[in-house]
Amino acid sequence: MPSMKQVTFRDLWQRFAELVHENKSVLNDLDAAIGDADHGSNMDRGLEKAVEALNASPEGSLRADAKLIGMTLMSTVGGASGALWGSGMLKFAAALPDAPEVTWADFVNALGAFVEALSKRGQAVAGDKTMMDVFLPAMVEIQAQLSDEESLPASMVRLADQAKAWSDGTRDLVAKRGRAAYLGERSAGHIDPGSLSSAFWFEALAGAVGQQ
Amino acid sequence: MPSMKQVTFRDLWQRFAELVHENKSVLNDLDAAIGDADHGSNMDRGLEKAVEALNASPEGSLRADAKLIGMTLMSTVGGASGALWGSGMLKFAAALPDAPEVTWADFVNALGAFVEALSKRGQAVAGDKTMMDVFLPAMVEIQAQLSDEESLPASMVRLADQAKAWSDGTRDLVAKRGRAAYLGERSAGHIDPGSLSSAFWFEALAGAVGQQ
Amino acid sequence: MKKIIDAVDTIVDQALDGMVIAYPEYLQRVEGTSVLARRVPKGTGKVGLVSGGGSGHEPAHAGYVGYGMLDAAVAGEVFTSPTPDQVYAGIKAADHGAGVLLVVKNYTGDVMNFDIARELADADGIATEVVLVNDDIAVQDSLYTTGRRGIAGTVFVHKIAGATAEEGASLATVKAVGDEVVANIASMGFALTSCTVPANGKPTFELGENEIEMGVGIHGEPGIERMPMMSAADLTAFLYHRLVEELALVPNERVAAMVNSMGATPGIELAIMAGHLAALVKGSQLSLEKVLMGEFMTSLEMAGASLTLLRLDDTRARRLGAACDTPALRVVTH
Amino acid sequence: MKKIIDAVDTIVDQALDGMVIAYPEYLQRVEGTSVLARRVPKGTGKVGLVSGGGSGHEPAHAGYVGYGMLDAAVAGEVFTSPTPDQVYAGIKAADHGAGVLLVVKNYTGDVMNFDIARELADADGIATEVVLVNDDIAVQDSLYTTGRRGIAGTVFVHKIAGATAEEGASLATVKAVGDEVVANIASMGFALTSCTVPANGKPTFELGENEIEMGVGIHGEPGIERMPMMSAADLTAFLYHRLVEELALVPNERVAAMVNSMGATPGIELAIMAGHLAALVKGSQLSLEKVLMGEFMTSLEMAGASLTLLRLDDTRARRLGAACDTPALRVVTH
Ligand SMILES: Nc1ncnc2c1ncn2[C@@H]1O[C@H](COP(=O)(O)OP(=O)(O)O)[C@@H](O)[C@H]1O
Ligand SMILES: Nc1ncnc2c1ncn2[C@@H]1O[C@H](COP(=O)(O)OP(=O)(O)O)[C@@H](O)[C@H]1O
Ligand SMILES: [Mg+2]
Ligand SMILES: [Mg+2]
Ligand SMILES: [Mg+2]
Ligand SMILES: [Mg+2]
Repeated sequence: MPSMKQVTFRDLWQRFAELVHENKSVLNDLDAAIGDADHGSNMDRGLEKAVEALNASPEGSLRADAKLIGMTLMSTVGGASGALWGSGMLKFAAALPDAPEVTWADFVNALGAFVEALSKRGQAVAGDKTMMDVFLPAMVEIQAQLSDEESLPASMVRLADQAKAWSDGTRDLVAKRGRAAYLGERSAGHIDPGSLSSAFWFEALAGAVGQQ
Repeated sequence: MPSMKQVTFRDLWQRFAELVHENKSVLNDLDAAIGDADHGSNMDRGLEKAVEALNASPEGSLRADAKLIGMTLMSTVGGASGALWGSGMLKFAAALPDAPEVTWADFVNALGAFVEALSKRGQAVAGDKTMMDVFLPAMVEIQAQLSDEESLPASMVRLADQAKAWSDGTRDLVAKRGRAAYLGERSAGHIDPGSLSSAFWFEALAGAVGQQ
Repeated sequence: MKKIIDAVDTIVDQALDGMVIAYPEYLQRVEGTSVLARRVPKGTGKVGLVSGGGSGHEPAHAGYVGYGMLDAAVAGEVFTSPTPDQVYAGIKAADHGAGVLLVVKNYTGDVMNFDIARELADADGIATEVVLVNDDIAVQDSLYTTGRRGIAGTVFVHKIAGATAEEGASLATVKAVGDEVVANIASMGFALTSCTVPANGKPTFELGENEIEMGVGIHGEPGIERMPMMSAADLTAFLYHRLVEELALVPNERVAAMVNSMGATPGIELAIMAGHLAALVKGSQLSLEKVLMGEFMTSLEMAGASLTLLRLDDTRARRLGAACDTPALRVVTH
Repeated sequence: MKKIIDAVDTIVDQALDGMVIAYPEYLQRVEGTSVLARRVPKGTGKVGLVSGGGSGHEPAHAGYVGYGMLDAAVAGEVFTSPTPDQVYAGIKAADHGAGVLLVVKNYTGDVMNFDIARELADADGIATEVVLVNDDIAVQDSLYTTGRRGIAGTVFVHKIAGATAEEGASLATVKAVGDEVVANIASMGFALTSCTVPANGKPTFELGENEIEMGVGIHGEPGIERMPMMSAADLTAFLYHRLVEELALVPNERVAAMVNSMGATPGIELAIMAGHLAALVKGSQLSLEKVLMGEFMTSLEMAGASLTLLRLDDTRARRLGAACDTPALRVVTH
């Protein structure tokens, strides 16, 4: 049974922050088309602070790190994504054992709590053209992988690719939640920015797991 | 001794109005460079009304026409040129005999009153980069022409050409009066719009006299 | 992007301090937060009002902090709803023992962040209620989606609920009055140009020389459709008839209106719209009792305007006309 | 050119009617003229105040008609000074038997048209005086030229001379107070973009993405020079130091300031400037007693701002703080 060390968890967030930073204007541009042009700026602002906070915090447990990330995102991102990532990560933290290394099953379980928090806070379901269109199917996949023999790094690379595809798939959807919903039919034809940043999270996860 | 009939006087203003109307954006553009981009619009607005007023007014005397023009310009042009053309034409009217035809000497005398009114109201002297840079030398020429043998139409065509040249000459001047004066040295390199509309007046005069 | 700023990430912080410089008699900044609260707080036992949202809508929202309107305004980054900790700081600043009403424009981000703040307040024993403003009729309401957006009509909620709180009404009453205002306002706007979100550095959308975006949101979100530019008369009529229909206004009803600039549109253009509005109102045999004209809820330097209609009854009319004294809106009663 | 208008030549006429629609408690239009006068005229025996000029500077000038400021505002075409007959109609509307003070911005057109109007008033036995405002220090004063331009500082003249007239002072006194304000104000502005004069249909000038026009006039007239864009801090300091030098302000003196938007510049940017201003004032050991921040004297949809400093003494400070109630400026005293 694979596990996840704190250093890998921090690496994941470091990578996520970098991916978002590099793609800040891509995310803003996607948001400009169907929202208010700030998703990249929002996530980038928060992730920069979160990584800063992680670096300044003594190593201890993944749970403490996750809580720090949740609190930081909650108080620096703002907007819809700030409330979602913030409350999600706080629930993620609460679901983790307080240890410097957790089992992969613990990690997946916490991710389940994260996705559940998003559902509760945001009320979005699959097909609503939000970040849930990445996280919901990814949750199914990652849970299935638990009983799989495929190596964890390889399956995470595959998941990252799938996440990218699910994000691409939001292009054809008509938004039902979030700011893009106000556009109705006009929202179709553009990728949801929050789904893309979510795909970056899985890309970061694959990268971190591959290094561990 | 040549004379000027009321019909010629009206023709002069009709022509002037047309020239300004055709060159409205030329005049606005000149004003944009060193002023506030409205000289063409101002003169056009006033001249359209003045011609309308003339057409609606029974024929009687040049003096009544000139007064009507002065009042109309005064109350419709606005800006520096409105005050100047308005008060100038009222003085022009006051200096004319009350007749349907006046001698050329009367006309030139009235034009002298016009220029004097401009000087008084505007305080500009030659070289200040204003309409005076056309009217002051034109006044000298037209007075000299009084004792000349050259035919009136021919001399007016020559005067119109000179007026154009005087207007062109304002290009090199640094403005001392009017809105362009605020630019100081930066006003050099652009023709004064008021000098060009004044040159149009002499072009209109040449045209009207040539037809009479 | 050419803006009078020093750095993109200090805009809001600097602007908040600048607001206090400009309006020291009205505003103070709650230390360490992005909350501007009344310099002279409301008396104990009165309901507090908090509003807020992303910055870039000035004078909203801090411009409405003062006697007769809000007690505190919470500012997020430009066009980004404020975070729950900031909203909670606003709630604390506005609480004078009788609970706090949150006036929230209906955007997912605002709704969620204000909700989390309410959970924090709840844990601290501060009673809160929310009035959700969704006056933008450009966006079709639907049970299955997020509903309609909140735009300029929000200012009417601040004014009327604010007057109610000043009268000493209970939290439940102030909320009920706020909800009633929401039920009786409709707004819609259009853009002639886009705005530029500073963090993004370029215009959110591009419009041709003869194009407008009809039904635009106040964050540069697209509206219902690109339309060819129209005359002031046609633009005003286009909005007006939709508002009247939405509110189902019938002859002899009383209305207040707002002609709101999106930012760059000059006063003369708003006044031309106001003129058409008055004629249209007369044509529908309504009575126009109050017009607010100017910048009330802007989108940075966007050119364009929005129109809001509010159905009045005696009570709403009285509260709309009640004295208030804030940086952006002052009603002097004689 | 994309503007919310119906036709270029009806803009001003329609806007004047629209102003009355929006501010019926404050304004009435003098029939058949472009004059907006107080709805409730000042009492007999008090000096009247008239100001005006071209349109496109909204809220100037009709926005300042009301208790404590102007009695009538005369509007010309966009950026074109009003004609003498209109100014004269304004004088008649403002005359309550004690004479009329004309507050004129120093532009040849305004000066001449107001002068002709004074000649008309004189013939009718109405005493008039003029205060010529020339606060724009971008333009060098010189005996040989037209002198300096009048820009946003004009609003301080309206406020302080207006308060003086309301106190019942004589025409000579109100003029003297106005002249004294003029002697103690200095302003300067800059443009980030040009405006578009409607009758002209295109921007008056073009600026590159990194260029500003420093010392620009309020009609889109060029300023002192094209400069590269600067930070808010540098822009504020650039203007501030020139103003302080021009007014020869020394430590411990008292000042009021105005941070004025040229039209399109959003509130947050003005607030950032206000923050820098306060720090600069502190640095020069001056005392900043009042800041007016917002749109006071605009240039249609131009982006940019101007800064004004006014040296205060006890009397000017008191009159600046005196109650006033106009569409654009309301001072509520408690
Ligand atoms: N109700 C919701 N549930 C889940 N995700 C949502 C919801 N609303 C918005 N989102 C996600 O948030 C993203 C927008 O985030 P962001 O632009 O940062 O916030 P805002 O919309 O407040 O400007 C969307 O692209 C979408 O993926
Ligand atoms: N003091 C003056 N004396 C003579 N002519 C003047 C004076 N001031 C301005 N002018 C003329 O008026 C013209 C500008 O007119 P216009 O643009 O209509 O008015 P404004 O300057 O008020 O916008 C200038 O080009 C100049 O020729
Ligand atoms: Mg967004
Ligand atoms: Mg001009
Ligand atoms: Mg946002
Ligand atoms: Mg002009």
